[in-house]
Amino acid sequence: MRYESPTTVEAAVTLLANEAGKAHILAGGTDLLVRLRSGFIEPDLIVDLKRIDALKSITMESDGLRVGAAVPSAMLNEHADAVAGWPGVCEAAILIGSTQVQGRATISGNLCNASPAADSVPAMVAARAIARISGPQGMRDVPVEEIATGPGKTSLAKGEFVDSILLPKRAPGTSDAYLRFIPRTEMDIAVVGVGICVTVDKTGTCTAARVALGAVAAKILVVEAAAQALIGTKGDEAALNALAAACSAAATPIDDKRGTVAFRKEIAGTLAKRAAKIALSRAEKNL
Amino acid sequence: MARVKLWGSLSRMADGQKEFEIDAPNIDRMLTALGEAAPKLKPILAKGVTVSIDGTLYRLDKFQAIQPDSEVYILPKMAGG
Amino acid sequence: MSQVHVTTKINGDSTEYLCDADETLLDVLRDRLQMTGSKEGCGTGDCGACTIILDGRPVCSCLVLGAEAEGRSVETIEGMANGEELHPLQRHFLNGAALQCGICTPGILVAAKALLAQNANPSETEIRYWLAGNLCRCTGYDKIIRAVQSAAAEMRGETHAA
Amino acid sequence: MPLDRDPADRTYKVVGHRHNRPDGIDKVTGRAKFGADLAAPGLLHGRILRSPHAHARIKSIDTSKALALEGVKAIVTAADFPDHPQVLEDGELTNIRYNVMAREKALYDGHAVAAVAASNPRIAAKALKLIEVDYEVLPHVVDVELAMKDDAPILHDHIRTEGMEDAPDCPTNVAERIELGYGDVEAGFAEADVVIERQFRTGAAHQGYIEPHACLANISGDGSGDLWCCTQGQFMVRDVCAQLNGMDVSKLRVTPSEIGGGFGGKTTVFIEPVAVALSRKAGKPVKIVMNRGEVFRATGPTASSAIWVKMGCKRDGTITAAQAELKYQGGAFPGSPVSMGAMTAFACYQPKTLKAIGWDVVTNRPKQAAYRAPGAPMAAFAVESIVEELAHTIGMDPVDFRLKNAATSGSKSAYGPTYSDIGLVETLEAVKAHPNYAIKLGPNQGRGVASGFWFNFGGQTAVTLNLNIDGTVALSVGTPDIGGSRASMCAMAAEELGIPYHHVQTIIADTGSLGFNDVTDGSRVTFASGLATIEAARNAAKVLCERAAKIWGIPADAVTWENGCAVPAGPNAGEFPPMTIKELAKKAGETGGPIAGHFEVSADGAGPSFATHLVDAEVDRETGRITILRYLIVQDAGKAVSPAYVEGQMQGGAVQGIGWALNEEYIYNDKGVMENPGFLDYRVPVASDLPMIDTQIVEVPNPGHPYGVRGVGETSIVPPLGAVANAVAAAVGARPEELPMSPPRLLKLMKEQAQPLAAE
Repeated sequence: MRYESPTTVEAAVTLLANEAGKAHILAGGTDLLVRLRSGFIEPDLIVDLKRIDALKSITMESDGLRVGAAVPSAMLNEHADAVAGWPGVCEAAILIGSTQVQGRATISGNLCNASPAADSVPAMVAARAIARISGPQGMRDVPVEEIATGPGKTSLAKGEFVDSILLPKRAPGTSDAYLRFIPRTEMDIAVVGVGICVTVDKTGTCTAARVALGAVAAKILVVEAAAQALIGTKGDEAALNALAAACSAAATPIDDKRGTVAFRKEIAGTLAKRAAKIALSRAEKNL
Repeated sequence: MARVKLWGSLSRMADGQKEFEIDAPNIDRMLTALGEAAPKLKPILAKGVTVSIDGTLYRLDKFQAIQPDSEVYILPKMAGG
Repeated sequence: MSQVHVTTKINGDSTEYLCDADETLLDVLRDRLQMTGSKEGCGTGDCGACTIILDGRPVCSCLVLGAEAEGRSVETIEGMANGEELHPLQRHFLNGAALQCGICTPGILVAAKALLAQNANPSETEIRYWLAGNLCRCTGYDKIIRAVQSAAAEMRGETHAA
Repeated sequence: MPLDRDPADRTYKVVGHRHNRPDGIDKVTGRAKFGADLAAPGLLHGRILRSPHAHARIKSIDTSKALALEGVKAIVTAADFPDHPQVLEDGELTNIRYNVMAREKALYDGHAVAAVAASNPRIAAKALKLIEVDYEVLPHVVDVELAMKDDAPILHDHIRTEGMEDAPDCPTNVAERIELGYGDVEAGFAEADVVIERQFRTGAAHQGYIEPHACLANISGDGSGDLWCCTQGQFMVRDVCAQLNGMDVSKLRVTPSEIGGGFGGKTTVFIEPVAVALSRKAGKPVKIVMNRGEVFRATGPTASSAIWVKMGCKRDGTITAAQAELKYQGGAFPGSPVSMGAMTAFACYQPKTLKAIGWDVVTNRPKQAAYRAPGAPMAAFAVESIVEELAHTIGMDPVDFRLKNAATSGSKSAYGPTYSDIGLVETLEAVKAHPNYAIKLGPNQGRGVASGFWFNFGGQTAVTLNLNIDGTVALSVGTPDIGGSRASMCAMAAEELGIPYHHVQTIIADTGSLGFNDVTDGSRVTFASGLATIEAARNAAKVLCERAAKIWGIPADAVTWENGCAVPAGPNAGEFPPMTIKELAKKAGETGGPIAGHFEVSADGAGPSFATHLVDAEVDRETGRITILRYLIVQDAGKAVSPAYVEGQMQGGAVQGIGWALNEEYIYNDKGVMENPGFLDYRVPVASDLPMIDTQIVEVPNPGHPYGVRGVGETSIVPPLGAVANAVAAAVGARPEELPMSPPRLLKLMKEQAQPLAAE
């Protein structure tokens, strides 16, 4: 196995494109190293992104906030604009693992692991985040929900990698929230995760909503019916109950060591309600 | 004569007899006498038992003295963590 | 397999080593540099016993490649005391019986040091969440949390040295 | 050794005060050497190939490709552990041999099948993949009740149920039936005004020590050598490894490293005999370090259980009948702690009639090892749940109900013998008087109480104390220090010799330097090694007095030891100024040679320890998530030699119990493969899960120890399962019957039967 730490995106693309064997991207490494050490993967090349300055920064661009692929969760949460503008994404990112893991783990890595239970991904999906992909054919932008195609599988072609994620600029009265359920207070993988982004008008009526569920299907689920349940309401009990019912109905989870089908379906609704309340109250403050 | 009481299922190996009157100066002699009185107990006694004399548990010491008025229990082998 | 040459700063000292590309920083510290103070409890980032500070952030050294340390700054438990003089956290752990078997202690001390560097007066809840990635199976955490609190108070100058 | 005198009259100068532990500085600076911290020139790294199947016949093992790999120096399989007579004579040793390396069958997921030593760990890992094992997969069983069925897959053809006269002569997974009790329980139930019965289940929990098993064996060409390892008992490791490898015991010296937690899980061997075999074969030092997955899959978790309990009481609270049937699976070999479960189940009370039946069952799971008060916590969970429910049903305060029935000094224990001085009543009264008992609870909150008992043990113990030239003391004990025991040994030696605490240095000796010691288990160390330390110090003091007598020219019995000095015993002995230990130490060579004291004993009279725990919990009714709000432990320590470490034992045990109650369990898939072999999904409590753990030490002196010391290490894990379950039952109005009370289980329970309990 070779280890390379290029200093430009172009060099990284070249390394990946020229590798005949199996190549893996090292961003935070908190998942890659676990798989490497367990023998689950046997790479021929590891390309470390953390020497590429451009990927280590968070920049406000005209259409939103760009978060480089080498930015750890802890750094994202130290960025005042990120926390103020995208609280749901930031709170999801800071739930990944321990303090020690947060100093390394990145939202790009979380996305590319393609785990259905990844914490930051439902939040990013709700926020309509856009992944920028670099590769031999140049650069392309795709919605984050198109990256994972199933557990552990992505749509990235050989030589491609996510170099940054754009959190699109938000309309006034927009905010988000992320909640997950775990049995302990920390250190667990989400049994259910819910990311919700809403926009409200001056009357407090919800005019737009996006609801994404994690850990209840092979991929992150966008629940349109749940969004519709909120739109046009002020988040009253009936609307929230309809939202919860839509989420529970949309969930197609499995029984596993972390939870049962019945439990996950029910909790998807419970958490969606709670997350919607938080998102709505945050959105009103952004008017 | 000390009263030697058999813990629970041990008495099944002594044809249901739960209590024996045994005259023995110490645990070792008492166990030998008990084995003679109830031969089916012998293999279990050989495997190791805990003996309680007046409330104190003895897992090892076979030469602990037994007083004529002692209360003696034969309990299973025990281990801790 | 050709080895990677790494130059890095460990506890303030420039250090060079060769390591395999797939070798973790924890293995480098323990097996190549004989710095066995950092412990491996799980190898998956779930226990925190291998916590070090890398460029100012606490990380699990089992989830860092040795090769990644090139040009960086690494702080380990071995660098926490200043000669004979213990760090206040070390002293308060000792005086407060905040360790039993001691296997988690180095990782917890390093993680706590990183906490106090960024938050001089953490609440009990903040300490508990910061240290959630450091498992201790002996103490039930009570005396650990109290030791961090009392060390922090001393470092803020509110109390005298323990 | 009996209690010296009325402890109320005794003032201790060192014992009972708070001192820093002698190993403390090394442990806060990273200098302390644990199992995996040793290296040796030319070191090879061992790795173990493990069965991926729960139950499979091993038809063949082909190691040729692995042996051909560059860097591979030795491979061992079951064939390298042949039939030495001393092994075959001993049933348990035969089982250990089978457990450390599978023979005709692999009996559980993770069972060792072969082992490799190679020049680095990565080559060793590669070699494992080249070993070809031909398995015939067999039907498996991991559930205790399924394993008891007539049509269950059978693990061992030779097992017949012991303890049953009418047991059929055919293979079974039920290794033993035990029964105990007194009186006629049916009459007892007939006398009762209220009778409650329930069926409970508990999952298998792991000790969860943070340090994985690790060892380094270095066996030389003449077949003798050294082994360094983390263990609760170096002498046990030596004896077992030597016997399994056909070595004379004298040929192997075992040095215990610092131990990163044990809790019973390091009272046996797993990798140590394998490392010895590999090192002997390779002619080089071999180190084996388990990874966390191996620790979960292939060491010794505790038993899982199914327990039925029925109890009856009168309106005034008197328990008239107590009955239980306990089924414990202890993994692939006989030996689950069910008999101790049965004996401890009702040990806190004095039911008028009692009957307990226990079943020891084998399943396709790793061979269980001791875990802190083995067998007791699950039984206490079931009994304390019913006790709490009885109290509520008759409208009696749960602490008063326990006081009404509590075992007392001089009362007959539920398992037979009469109790000497015990402190259960004192713990209950302290709980009742504690401010936590009066705090008003909010909505969705509940309060639970539970008591617990553990026997405590003594065991074989040898201690040597040597006086140094400057009057300081070197103390060698043979019981690994798993929670600060060296501090207690220093304190007891200093107390006896009348010298400062820091003048005593305690080490844990290797097997070549000290007589045999049983493993650190049964909460025995502060009691037994402590008792031996006191006696060794007294023996040394006697020698010191003899030396002073020689110098003064008076009879030895005319000199006594007081406050660190030899002094004339009375006015008739003559007028001599006191001689300090330092002066006598300096003159040792001239007065007869080195001064030492030693003591060897099979220590008994450990004296049981009781505890009562009080917990407040809050339940999120929408998710089933439980938060522990407050936790109080009151425990009898007899005499707390090192109060801070006593508190630590109490807090640590309680939190392990909380983990067992809330989330910890072995989860198996339908192939019998463990699904959660890591700290990610085997969920031990983390710091943010817990409140501060309040403690109160009660001291009812143990009549079997000079200072009244009782072991404190194990009792603390007995009450929490029941206490937390009782708090949750009070909060939600439904009684948890299955542990852990993970959120899916609790949410389901609430949906099925949530309604306010009769009197709550």
